[in-house]
Amino acid sequence: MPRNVAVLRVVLALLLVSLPASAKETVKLAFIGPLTGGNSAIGLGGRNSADLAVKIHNADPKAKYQYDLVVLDDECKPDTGVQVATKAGADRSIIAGVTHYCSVVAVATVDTFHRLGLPTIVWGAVLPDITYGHSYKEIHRVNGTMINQNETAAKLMLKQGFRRWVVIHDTTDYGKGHDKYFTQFVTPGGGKILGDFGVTADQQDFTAELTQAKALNPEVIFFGGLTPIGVRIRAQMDKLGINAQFQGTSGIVNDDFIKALGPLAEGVVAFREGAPAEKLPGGKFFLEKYAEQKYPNPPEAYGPFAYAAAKLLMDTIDKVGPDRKKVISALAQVKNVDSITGPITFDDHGQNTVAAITAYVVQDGKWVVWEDSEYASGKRKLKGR
Amino acid sequence: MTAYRPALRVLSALALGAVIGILIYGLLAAESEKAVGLVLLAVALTVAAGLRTGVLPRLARAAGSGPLLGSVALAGVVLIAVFHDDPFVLLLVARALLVLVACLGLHVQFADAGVPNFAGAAFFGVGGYTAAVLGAGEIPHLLVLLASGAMAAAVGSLLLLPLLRTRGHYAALITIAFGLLFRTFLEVNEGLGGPQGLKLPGLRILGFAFNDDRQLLGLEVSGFAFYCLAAGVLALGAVWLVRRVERSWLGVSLDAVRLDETAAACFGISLGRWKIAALTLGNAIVGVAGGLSAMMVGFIAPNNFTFQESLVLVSILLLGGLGNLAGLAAAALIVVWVPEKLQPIQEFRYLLFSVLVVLVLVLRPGGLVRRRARQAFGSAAA
Amino acid sequence: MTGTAPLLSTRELTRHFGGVVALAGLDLEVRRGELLGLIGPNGSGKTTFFNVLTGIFPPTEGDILFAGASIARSTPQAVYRAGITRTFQRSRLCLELSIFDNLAIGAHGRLEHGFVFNVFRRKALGRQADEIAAAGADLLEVFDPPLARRLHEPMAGVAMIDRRRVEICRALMSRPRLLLLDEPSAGMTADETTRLMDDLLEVRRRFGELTIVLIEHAMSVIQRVTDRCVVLNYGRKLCEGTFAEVSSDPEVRRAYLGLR
Amino acid sequence: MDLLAQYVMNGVMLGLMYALVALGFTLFFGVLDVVQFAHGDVLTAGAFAGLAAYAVAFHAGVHSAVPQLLAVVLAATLSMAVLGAVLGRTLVLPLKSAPPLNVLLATLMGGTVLRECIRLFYPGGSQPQRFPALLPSASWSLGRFTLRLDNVLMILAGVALVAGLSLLLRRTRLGLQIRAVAQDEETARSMGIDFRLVVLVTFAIGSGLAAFAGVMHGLYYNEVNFSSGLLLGVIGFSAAVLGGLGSLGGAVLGGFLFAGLQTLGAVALPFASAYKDVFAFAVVILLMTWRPTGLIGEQLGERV
Repeated sequence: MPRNVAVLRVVLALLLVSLPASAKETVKLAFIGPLTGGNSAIGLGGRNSADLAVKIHNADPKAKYQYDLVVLDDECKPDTGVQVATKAGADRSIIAGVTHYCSVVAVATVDTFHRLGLPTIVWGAVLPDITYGHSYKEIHRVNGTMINQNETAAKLMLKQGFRRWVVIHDTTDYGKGHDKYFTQFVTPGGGKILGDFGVTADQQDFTAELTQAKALNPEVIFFGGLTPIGVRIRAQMDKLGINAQFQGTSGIVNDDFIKALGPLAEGVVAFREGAPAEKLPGGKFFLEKYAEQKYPNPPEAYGPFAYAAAKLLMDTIDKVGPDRKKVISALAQVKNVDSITGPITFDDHGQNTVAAITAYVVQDGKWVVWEDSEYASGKRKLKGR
Repeated sequence: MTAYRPALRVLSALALGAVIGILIYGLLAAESEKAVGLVLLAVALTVAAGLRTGVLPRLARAAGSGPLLGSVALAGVVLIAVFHDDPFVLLLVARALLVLVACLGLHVQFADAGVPNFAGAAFFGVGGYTAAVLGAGEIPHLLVLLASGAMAAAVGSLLLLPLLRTRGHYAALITIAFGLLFRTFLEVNEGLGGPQGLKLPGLRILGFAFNDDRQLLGLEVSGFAFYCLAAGVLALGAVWLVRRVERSWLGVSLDAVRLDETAAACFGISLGRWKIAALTLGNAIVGVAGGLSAMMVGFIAPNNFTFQESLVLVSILLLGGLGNLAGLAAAALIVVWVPEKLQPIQEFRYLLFSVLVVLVLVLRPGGLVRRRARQAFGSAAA
Repeated sequence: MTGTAPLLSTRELTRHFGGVVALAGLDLEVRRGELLGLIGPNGSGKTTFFNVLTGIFPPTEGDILFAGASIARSTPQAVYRAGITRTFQRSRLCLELSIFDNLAIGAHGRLEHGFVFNVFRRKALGRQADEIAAAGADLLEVFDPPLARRLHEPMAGVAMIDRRRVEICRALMSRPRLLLLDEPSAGMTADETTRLMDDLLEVRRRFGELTIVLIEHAMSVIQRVTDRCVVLNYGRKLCEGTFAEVSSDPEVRRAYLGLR
Repeated sequence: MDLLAQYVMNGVMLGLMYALVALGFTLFFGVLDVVQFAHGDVLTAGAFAGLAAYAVAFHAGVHSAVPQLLAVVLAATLSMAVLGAVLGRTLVLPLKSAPPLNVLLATLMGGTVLRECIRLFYPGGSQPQRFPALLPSASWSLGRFTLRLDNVLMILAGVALVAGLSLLLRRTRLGLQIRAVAQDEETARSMGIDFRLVVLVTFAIGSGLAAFAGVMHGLYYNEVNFSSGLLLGVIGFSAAVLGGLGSLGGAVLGGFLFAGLQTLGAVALPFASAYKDVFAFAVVILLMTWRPTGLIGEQLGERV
């Protein structure tokens, strides 16, 4: 009977799949990030980068284990996040995780990872509490917090002589956090926040807020939020004839921001944790390899961190073996380990302390490190300078 | 109606419970893409065959609802025991049960009184936030859960007047607007944690902490097993309550309001009173589910209570077949599990899920299981 | 036992729909215990009269006195409580529900609606359900004995003629003082209509004092069962009296019966 | 004064887009008594179709703005008209006899499918896309008020479109047929009108309008992204319901009213501007309580 044949085929296929692919022992890593919804671009970039790290590692004959990346979507929602975190933590074959871009999810899952004893490295969420809100040994983070970022940002902008800001931020934890810390660092140095506007993450029209901002006559529009809104605000500033400097946060440091704005992006300033990937030898290698794989989406701002986190975990597991407890104690010893985002040192909260902050400016359609730019050398001028 | 002998009733109930239990076990245990596909196929075939041949309905009728409910509960306990040390499966089960409870609340509004509610997630959220605010203090957690329900009903009472004055799409808009408004309000307002959300303590009843894993009969039992039991008890209670309401003069009056407002009014049935009753009861049920869910997850944030989440609840209602509790339960399980089981296809899962919902709605406009006439009550009916 | 005062009387009852005048200052009396026929051409305001009477539309002007009290501008619910029930021209039963449920809707005012009673006192609830079932079966028995045994079947499976019967029984379940029947024989054969009217008279005999207003097109029915008739035209009373009187009125013959 | 003028200008642009979306909702409801909730995503899809047409035209060597604009508008409206008719044929007509909320949910999910397809399959669709500025960008500044020529052109085009639609419904045979179907399906059928055809044509027209609004959206903001349709759909629906489903004037009124509320909420009220949607939706609920069938009662459809 043809039906029996079909059944047989399915059974055979199942058997074949379950055969081991190579002689090396296979170890599973989890990747968790937003793959659907408004933040999916960054999530997919992170996913691809972690995937790249695993592929490169697996191709290395010296590597001790074969790694398998289990990818989970947290939708940027805490309850889904806890659900997939439980899934990763409960699966004993998963040894460690590269987890979360959205701060609100990362904060929600720390208890879960602690309870289930899964060592994780956060690859993108910037809220300080994720590492400093508890003393769990399981949680680490390679990227810096928004505290570091805004300290650098405030210093640099004050040095350029800017004094009058209007802040526009999205009402997510990311935007609100940036609003808080930037305000905190810029005011002691003589900066003034003339106005402060919260906008919702799916808002399209900002003309009402911007018209008000225009009336306040600021030198700089500080924007705390991600690319989609950042693009809209920058474009609508132009429509309303607002001639102020545009300053952003790590959420807009990606090629899409420039692509979506074209010439309007010129001179936009933004800050991001980590050393510039282009300038580190490993970083160049990363970008080349990434291009080779022909992923449909770019790595985005936090891709290098996902890559660095995955690589750090695999190197650690290669050293101490696929044992969660051993991985946790090994991670506590991480000091000055080279990565494509600069050296990594975890403090006693698992926070990477040497997370350097890099300032960027858009010059001729590219994000250029501030110090190398014609803006720093004085050849070009920021708005109003 | 034929009267069945007790032994036959118990046997039928057990058989049906076993079938349901095995199917759910398959769904839970399936891990790889192929296994998920095979299990889904098996479930579909079993259900289709059971309905075609009439075996499943006949078993259900033979068992009667009481024993059937008991046997499903038994199957649930067995499943919990089987998965006692797998927190993820237990979390999924508990979530599905709580979503079911929330849907039961919407069912009272939507399927009984005919009042649409597209802000289900908002009332779920009200319950959760109430639990977050009160649960941290010294108030006994059972009271906190009751307060979650009461608070959801109280917030819902803001919408009573608008909803009584409008109907159909106009009423739908009011709930949609409220859902959007609620979520934005939570996000902008700092009082309740803002966009960053709030942490919650785990459920604790009479000193028994649900969060802790513990040794039972020499087995390592995950804390989520206890949440499963709590959610199960809540779900059974909600099913019991909703069925009792439906099989009484309350149900008759609600049906009359839903089916023909003019005729109902001409027989003295106050439309306002019954709609208010359904809205309040429904929101209270949703709120209690939200409270327990928040305590189980341990964290809530506005992101969880979006318009899309409300849509998921309504989808469950319509997919199950408006007005049918068995269909509702099946749909709740499917809608909670399918996206989770679709994790292997990563970013494509929401697309596939939406396509599936559209297909079901177009191919089976009445939902998976057709609505049944309300069963009679009183001794003459038995 | 019947006094001289009418059970129902309307004064100058007027109802506009936009520019259309459906009732134009109607003065009408219904005497206690009578079966009054309401006739008139299509659009003469008969059904609107029922709708205004039962509170579905408030009157634009005028007053309605029922048993001495004004019920103009009362809600439908208040009209029901005052003791008036009705059937509808197009059957408005709940087809998704059983016959029993539909009858229970008619008996709404007699039922206990407390949450505790309904959810927790199931024995007492069951007793009340049995009472309603028995009362419903008694009523159905008058119209069609087999129907009484199908009490718990869904309405959707019931034949058209039986639906009419159930609808009348639903209206009777509340033991009304005034029953308004809006073309109960629509869609029936002559034989079925005759049977229905006989049954109606039988119910009336059993119920003692039941006043009925009947809208009907079939003149034979009107002739056979009514005590008195009122003819409406353009929302006004054209004339009233026994069928014989009315049918010989020249104006009526011109306006309605189309006779010269 | 100059500030006020700027707010009014912003509000008018916003209101016009909302009104165009609301018109679609009201047309669909008029002919079929259903809410087609994929409408907002049709708008997004229209903008992306226009964007694709622009890319094709650009690579084909068309570099002047007028033919580019023509290609963008035509590609967007025509493709969405077809898509609208297809959605009507596959998601709405088959569910005509099902409960009305089934259609609502089916089309909402249909819209999700559309949105996810854009995100996943349009190159770079998960990030915002730059929409070219194809209109002349001259502008005049009066104090803090900037009057831009492109905005004026868009407003003129939008007003012309609404006027054209109104003429179409009142003066043409097709318009007569649409209104007949809206009055009563049975009567329309008995008059020999092809009911399904008229419904599908109405869906095509409404979706074409949405696509036009999408292009306008793109030209105004110089940016489109996959998720903008959901909120625009909800707002358009609110506007249509607020005005009174089935009423063209109501849809336009509702659109401008909603834009006005948002602007007012962001600018003139004593709380943070982030509350503007809370404010706007709360007022919508209050207005609906006051007038349960919309500000301008139903007139195209709805039988009692």
